Amino acid sequence: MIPGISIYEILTVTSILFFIGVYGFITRTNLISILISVELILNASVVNFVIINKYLFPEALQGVYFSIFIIAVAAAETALAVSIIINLYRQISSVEVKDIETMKY
Amino acid sequence: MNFSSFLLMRQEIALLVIILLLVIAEIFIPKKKKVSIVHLALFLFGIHAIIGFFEIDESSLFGGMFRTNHLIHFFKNVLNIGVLILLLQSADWIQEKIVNQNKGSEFFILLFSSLLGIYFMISAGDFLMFYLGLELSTLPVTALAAYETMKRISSESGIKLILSSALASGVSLFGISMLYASTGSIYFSEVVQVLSSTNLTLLGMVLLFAGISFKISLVPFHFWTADVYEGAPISIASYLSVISKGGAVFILMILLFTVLRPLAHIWENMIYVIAIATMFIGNLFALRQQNMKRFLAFSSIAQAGFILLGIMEGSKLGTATVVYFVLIYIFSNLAAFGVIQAISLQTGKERIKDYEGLYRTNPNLSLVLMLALFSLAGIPPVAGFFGKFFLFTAAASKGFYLLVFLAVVNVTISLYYYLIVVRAMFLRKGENPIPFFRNKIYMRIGLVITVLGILLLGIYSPIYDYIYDLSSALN
Amino acid sequence: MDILSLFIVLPVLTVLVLVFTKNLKQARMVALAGSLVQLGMAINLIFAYLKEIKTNDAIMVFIKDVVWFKNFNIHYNIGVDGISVALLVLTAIVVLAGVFISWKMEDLPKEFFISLIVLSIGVYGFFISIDLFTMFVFFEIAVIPMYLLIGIWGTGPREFSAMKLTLMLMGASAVLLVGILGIYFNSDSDGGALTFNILEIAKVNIPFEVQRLFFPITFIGFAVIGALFPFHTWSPDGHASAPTAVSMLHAGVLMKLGGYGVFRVAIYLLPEGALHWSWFFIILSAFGVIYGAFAAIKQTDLKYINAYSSVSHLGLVLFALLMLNKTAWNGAILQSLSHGFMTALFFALIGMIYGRTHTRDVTKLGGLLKVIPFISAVYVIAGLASLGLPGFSGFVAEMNIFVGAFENDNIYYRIGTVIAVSAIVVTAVYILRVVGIMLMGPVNNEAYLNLERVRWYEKLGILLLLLPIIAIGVAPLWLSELILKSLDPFLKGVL
Amino acid sequence: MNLNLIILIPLIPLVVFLVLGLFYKKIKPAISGYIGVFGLLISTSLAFYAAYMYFIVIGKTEGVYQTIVEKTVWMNFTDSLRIDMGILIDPIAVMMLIVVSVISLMVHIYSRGYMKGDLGYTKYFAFLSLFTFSMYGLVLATNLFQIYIFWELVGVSSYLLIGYYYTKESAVAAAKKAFVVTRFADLGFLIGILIIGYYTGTYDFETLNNPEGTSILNWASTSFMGLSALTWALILVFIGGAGKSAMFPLHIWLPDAMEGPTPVSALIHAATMVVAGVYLVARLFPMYYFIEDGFALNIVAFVGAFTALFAAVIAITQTDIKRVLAFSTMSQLGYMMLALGVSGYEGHEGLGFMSSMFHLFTHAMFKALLFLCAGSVIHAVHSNFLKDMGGLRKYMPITNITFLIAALAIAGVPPLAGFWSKDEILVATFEHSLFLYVIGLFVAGLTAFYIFRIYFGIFWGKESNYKDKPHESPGSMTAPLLILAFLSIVVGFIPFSEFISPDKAGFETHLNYPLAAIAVFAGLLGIGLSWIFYKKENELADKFASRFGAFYTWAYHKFYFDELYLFVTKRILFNVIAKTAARFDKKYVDGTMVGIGNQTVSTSERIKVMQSGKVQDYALAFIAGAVVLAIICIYLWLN
Repeated sequence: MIPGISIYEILTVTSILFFIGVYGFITRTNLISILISVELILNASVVNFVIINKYLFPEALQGVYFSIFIIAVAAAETALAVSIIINLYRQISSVEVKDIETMKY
Repeated sequence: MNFSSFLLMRQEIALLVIILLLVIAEIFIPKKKKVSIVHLALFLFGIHAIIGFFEIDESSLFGGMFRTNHLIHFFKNVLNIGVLILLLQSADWIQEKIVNQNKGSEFFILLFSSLLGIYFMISAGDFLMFYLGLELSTLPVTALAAYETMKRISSESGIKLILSSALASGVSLFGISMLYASTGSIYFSEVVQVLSSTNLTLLGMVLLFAGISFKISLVPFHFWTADVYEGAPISIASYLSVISKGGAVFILMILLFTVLRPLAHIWENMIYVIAIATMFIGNLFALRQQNMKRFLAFSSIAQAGFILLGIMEGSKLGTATVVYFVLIYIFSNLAAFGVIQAISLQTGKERIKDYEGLYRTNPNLSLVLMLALFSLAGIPPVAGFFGKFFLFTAAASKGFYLLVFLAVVNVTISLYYYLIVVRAMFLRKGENPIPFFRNKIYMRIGLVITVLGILLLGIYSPIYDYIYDLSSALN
Repeated sequence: MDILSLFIVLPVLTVLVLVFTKNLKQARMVALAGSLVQLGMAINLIFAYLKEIKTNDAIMVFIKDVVWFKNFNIHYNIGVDGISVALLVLTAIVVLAGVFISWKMEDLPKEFFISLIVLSIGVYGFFISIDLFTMFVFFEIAVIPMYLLIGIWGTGPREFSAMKLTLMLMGASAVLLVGILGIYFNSDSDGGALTFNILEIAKVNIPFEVQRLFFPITFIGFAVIGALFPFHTWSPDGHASAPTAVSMLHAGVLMKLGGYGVFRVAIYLLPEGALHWSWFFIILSAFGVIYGAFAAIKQTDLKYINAYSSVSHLGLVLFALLMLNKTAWNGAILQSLSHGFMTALFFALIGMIYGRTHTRDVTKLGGLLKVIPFISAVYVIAGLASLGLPGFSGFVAEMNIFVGAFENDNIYYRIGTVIAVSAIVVTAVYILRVVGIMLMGPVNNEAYLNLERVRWYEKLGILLLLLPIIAIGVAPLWLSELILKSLDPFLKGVL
Repeated sequence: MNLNLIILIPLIPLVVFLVLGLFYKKIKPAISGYIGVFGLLISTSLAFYAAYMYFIVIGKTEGVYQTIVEKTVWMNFTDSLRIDMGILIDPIAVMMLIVVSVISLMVHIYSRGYMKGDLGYTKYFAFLSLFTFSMYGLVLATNLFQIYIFWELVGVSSYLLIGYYYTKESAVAAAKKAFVVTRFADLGFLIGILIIGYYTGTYDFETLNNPEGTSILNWASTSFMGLSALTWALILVFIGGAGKSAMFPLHIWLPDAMEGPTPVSALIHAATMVVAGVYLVARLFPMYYFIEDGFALNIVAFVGAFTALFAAVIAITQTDIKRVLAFSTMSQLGYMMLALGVSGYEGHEGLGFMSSMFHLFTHAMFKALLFLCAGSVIHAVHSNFLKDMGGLRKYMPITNITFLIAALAIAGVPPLAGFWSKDEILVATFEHSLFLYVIGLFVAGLTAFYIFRIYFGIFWGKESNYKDKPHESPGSMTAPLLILAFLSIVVGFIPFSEFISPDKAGFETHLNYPLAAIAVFAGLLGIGLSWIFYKKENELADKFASRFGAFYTWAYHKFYFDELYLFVTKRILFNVIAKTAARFDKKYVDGTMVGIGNQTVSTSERIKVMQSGKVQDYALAFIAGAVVLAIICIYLWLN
């Protein structure tokens, strides 16, 4: 509970965060940047869980430990993604998203 | 807590043990004998699959986070069989191409981890377990998709898969947080009691649905499918299209039928739209594919659209028909992928054009592929027909005749492209047909099992009756 | 094993044996043996049936009912009445003749005979089914081998034709599926359980609104395979590309599934829907009758002529079925049989001519009567039978249809009837045109002078088909009585 | 009377046909001829036995000849409507039996000589037997459907025999034309039968023709466009008869039918099959007479009269002798129809009916004779055309004499057969309508003129340059000629009205001397004119023809009816309708079906850009899809 700040404001922030993430995912040209955008999306959810737990249902800690798990999984995900990106970089010396369009239609 | 209740998790624990054993084996088996890890993995998993058929009690663990019942258990067994067939079919590939890169045991470990994730996902009793299972089932597969590290398209497909799946899981998490906000719980059993239709829950439902749809590759969340199937190793494409999709269908059904039941009148319409879009888009894209894997990717999208018809029914009949269809679909699609795998392994050819004249050089393989395609197309007397007919029956039982009509239109379209492959194999002589070759024993066993499944699952009715009896579990 | 299940089991066994054959000689012997036994069983069935109905006045006899999918109340339920017995005999004869005609099938013989016999399994099963689901299963089993049969062993644009034929027929069966489901889910209208059993559903009073909706769907679903205008276009291309035996089986037997299905399912189960819609489909089918005949006049490919002639003749079947009285129905069934024999005979002859001259273009042929007299003479006879000459089966059937059609005193019916009757003149025109150009006249190509005379197996195939045509034509009474007896149950709904 | 023997009459030719047809390769030609003749000899004897028994031994009961019927069910349509097969014996049937038997026997004998050496000798006799069987069946039919069945069968025998020389294009075309035209007429017949069946509930002649029967009493119960339904039916039935009997305007097939072997023309296209139409109307005469006061009968009369005139005019101009005879046949058939059309029912009023049948009988004799003579001539000179003949009387004395007898008979010169029957027709017509009588009389004159035109042209006049000398035909051909000539002289003296009348009671007839004299005068006038024109080679005929100019040309071209029909069939039916149907089918119906397929494929091609390969596009679609779904759901929830 942060005094003076209602849940709506925080939820608005997380929603904005979410959409910034989505926007970044769609517009960035670098794979790493896209990965960062994904993190934004995940973090929006993390904050959501914590805030909802804290503001609305403080009697149990479901949201909080959910968010911990999300952080852990997100880390694994990032690690995996980066390793694949590195593998790609070895082959084509590029991490641009426009270079991974060989398969289409 | 009674430790015997951990027996409810017998399947998961057994799989975990197998994974650990493989890790140990990887350490202790000398480099020259790494091939034997394939046999070991197959052996262990074979035992696991057989043991799986012993009954398990219906109950839940960890305060409801994990639960199991006969239907879920049965479904895990179905997945086991699917994975077993898949392993049999990929054994040769692993022996020839993977083991010498010293990546043999990882393949099994990752694959089994993913399967473990699916186990947890379908056994989930709350959103956390569901989420963890979902991620556990996806992440190893992304690694596997990029497994052929020397191939550019393999890496590409890995990236596409992991980025898309990260987005999907992010979106569904956001949805779950909304459901959590409106219900105050992440336990399915509690959520369903307080769930009512509000803006927030509806939005949550849609986002959650989008996340799962991604795995089932429903339109418009399907775009990754074709690219990833094309780039990934065939066994992984196969895994994605049958096991991963099957598990996701099952959890979608659980979520819709149990957790989101109060919103049934809303999601019914949503599924209606998605089903139509999925069938049409899947079929229309499949029409002009040249690459067998891409072709099967779109075909599997269309099949997912048909599955939604069963889900529309929304109760016991729907559950039974969907599970039955998935069972048949696993066999049919695995047969198709198996043949592609065999041919690709021998000749490296994956295009439909390369299959011209196949019947005259390799009659058995082409017959298997034909049966598989007929089963996918839904032509009697092979199993696919029964699966589809029952799905349509389920939809018609609720009066969705128009939907059924559109579905049968799509069946006709799909028949066209399945027949294109049959045409290549049987009707054309081909200038440069694939020469005759003999498959190794594992591949042959794998194909024979699928053929038996395709032929018997439909005609032998007790299987459906058994599934139907189990299906009340979801309601 | 009951007498009817043998019709399924025996071909399946034949197929299994065929799988192990090594060459053409073995394959055709096995196929011949199998189809001979089938014919024997079919003939035996006639006598068994005649004996049975003396003591048993059920609608269908020799019923064998085994639960298949109990949750859907799907049964493997088979039985026969006079109509199906007659059609079974037709099938057995045409299949046997088809085996004879394919005696020299050099390319992939084993696969050819397997496909042929699988097709016949579908047809047999369809005719003996009482359960809608089983019927539908067999229906599709009968259709799908066509793709391979035409595609692999066909001529001309075989791939295209095979694809078109399969897609249109499967599309129709897909539509049919909706109809069947619609019937199934309304089979509890009287408070009973849902059922696929035709005899049970017939007892149920399905609400009129439902009948009105599902009759056209079911009707069209079946009628496409019966070459209903304007869904007939798969047939000319398909027939033209198909190998001889397949054309025979397809036009002779498979297209009959349409009429039979319309009768057994659409009209029997949805009689009020039939009454409501009959005027529309009567006009459509009557138009198809005359249209097919006219379209046949200008064709030059023999198979196209015959295909359009089939459109015309089978249009008459649908037309008669919609007349909703016993006489016309009797005529429709007789026409199905008669057309089955006749058109199979035609295709057999066309195949022989094509095999010898390597052309099916009538304008390129001439004077064949002089060089291959037996084949040509039978062609003339078949032609005369086809244009409805007394003494042949076609006449009997057509007269029943026309008399039956005249029983209805309604302006739509009358218009349709007069149109349909007029086709007998147009039929004469196109048949005599072919006879005149192709068989008569001087021999117009020296190469034709040394054409091979008819071989024994071809002769057997021809006679097998010709004899029933004459037998029915000369003494129709026993057959029409056999059929008439089975028509009463159908009448209940439409009165 | 033993009916089993009567049944044998048609069955014997059938057996002969089957034997010859099935074993045509094994039987030697000479033997097949004997089989045919022998079979028919038995049938003929049985026919005479039947006549003797029926008219003499059994005779009248209660003043009328009873109708004897023996039948068995062939097929059931409804509870009341069915097709029976059987035999019906009444005066006209017996008379027809005699006609068919005698002519057929003569033709069989004649053909043994005429067809000698032909490759298809056995086949020919098989077809002849088939025809004879069908004709017997038609004559003895007990109901409308049976008559229709045999009607079709005689049609097909005719087709087969016209097309007998199947390697000749013209023969093939003629056969096809004959079949299709009569088939078209049969369409009317069939619809007529269907209407009668529907409104009366029976096809049986006995029931239909019964003057007190329900069908005749209740004819007015239904009407359609101002006429009763049964009248329409009778008109349609008459169309069928008109087709077979080559009435205008369905006559065009008969001249072409002369492509067949000449004996066939004699048998089928002169004496027996072509009178089937007349026989049909006679068979249904009570219906025609009683229903709607004989409205349909008037049509019969006028069509008959017109055809008689029309054909006679054309006959004058033709140069092919067989065609002249063909048109002459048409003309005489018109006569018979005319007579039927003007007939009454009871007693002496039935004179028209009687005379029609009488003329049918006598005409069969002398027209068959004419054809056989023509055949004999053609056999000798190998040509059908007048220009290739002339002066043959020296070479072929028997043929000459017999032809002359026949010509005199048809011209109506007493006391030959034709005089008696024609005179009765004219009397009947005179009593009915003066207008028709005048036409009839004029035609009588024309008949005499054209028949003597060819007589003189063949046997007198200037000799052509014969390659090899013509010679008299062999005995197998001349014997039938002599027999028929004898018959042509004597049959006129049979007291026909005693035996045949509409009410079957019979009546007395007396020669009406003034009318007979006028008729004979007309005939003699015709003969005289042709004597002047054609006896010796002279310019008169040509001058006369050029005087008529256009009309002559018209008549020579048969008033362009062939061309008209060709236009309608070839241009309109084939080229317009059939071609349109075929093209419509290919382009639109099939086009639609194929178009649906192609459209699907091209749609697939068009939407492929969606799968762009860009992972970010996929994400955009993902999010957009979710948003759209959310909007749909919320929209649904709000409603």
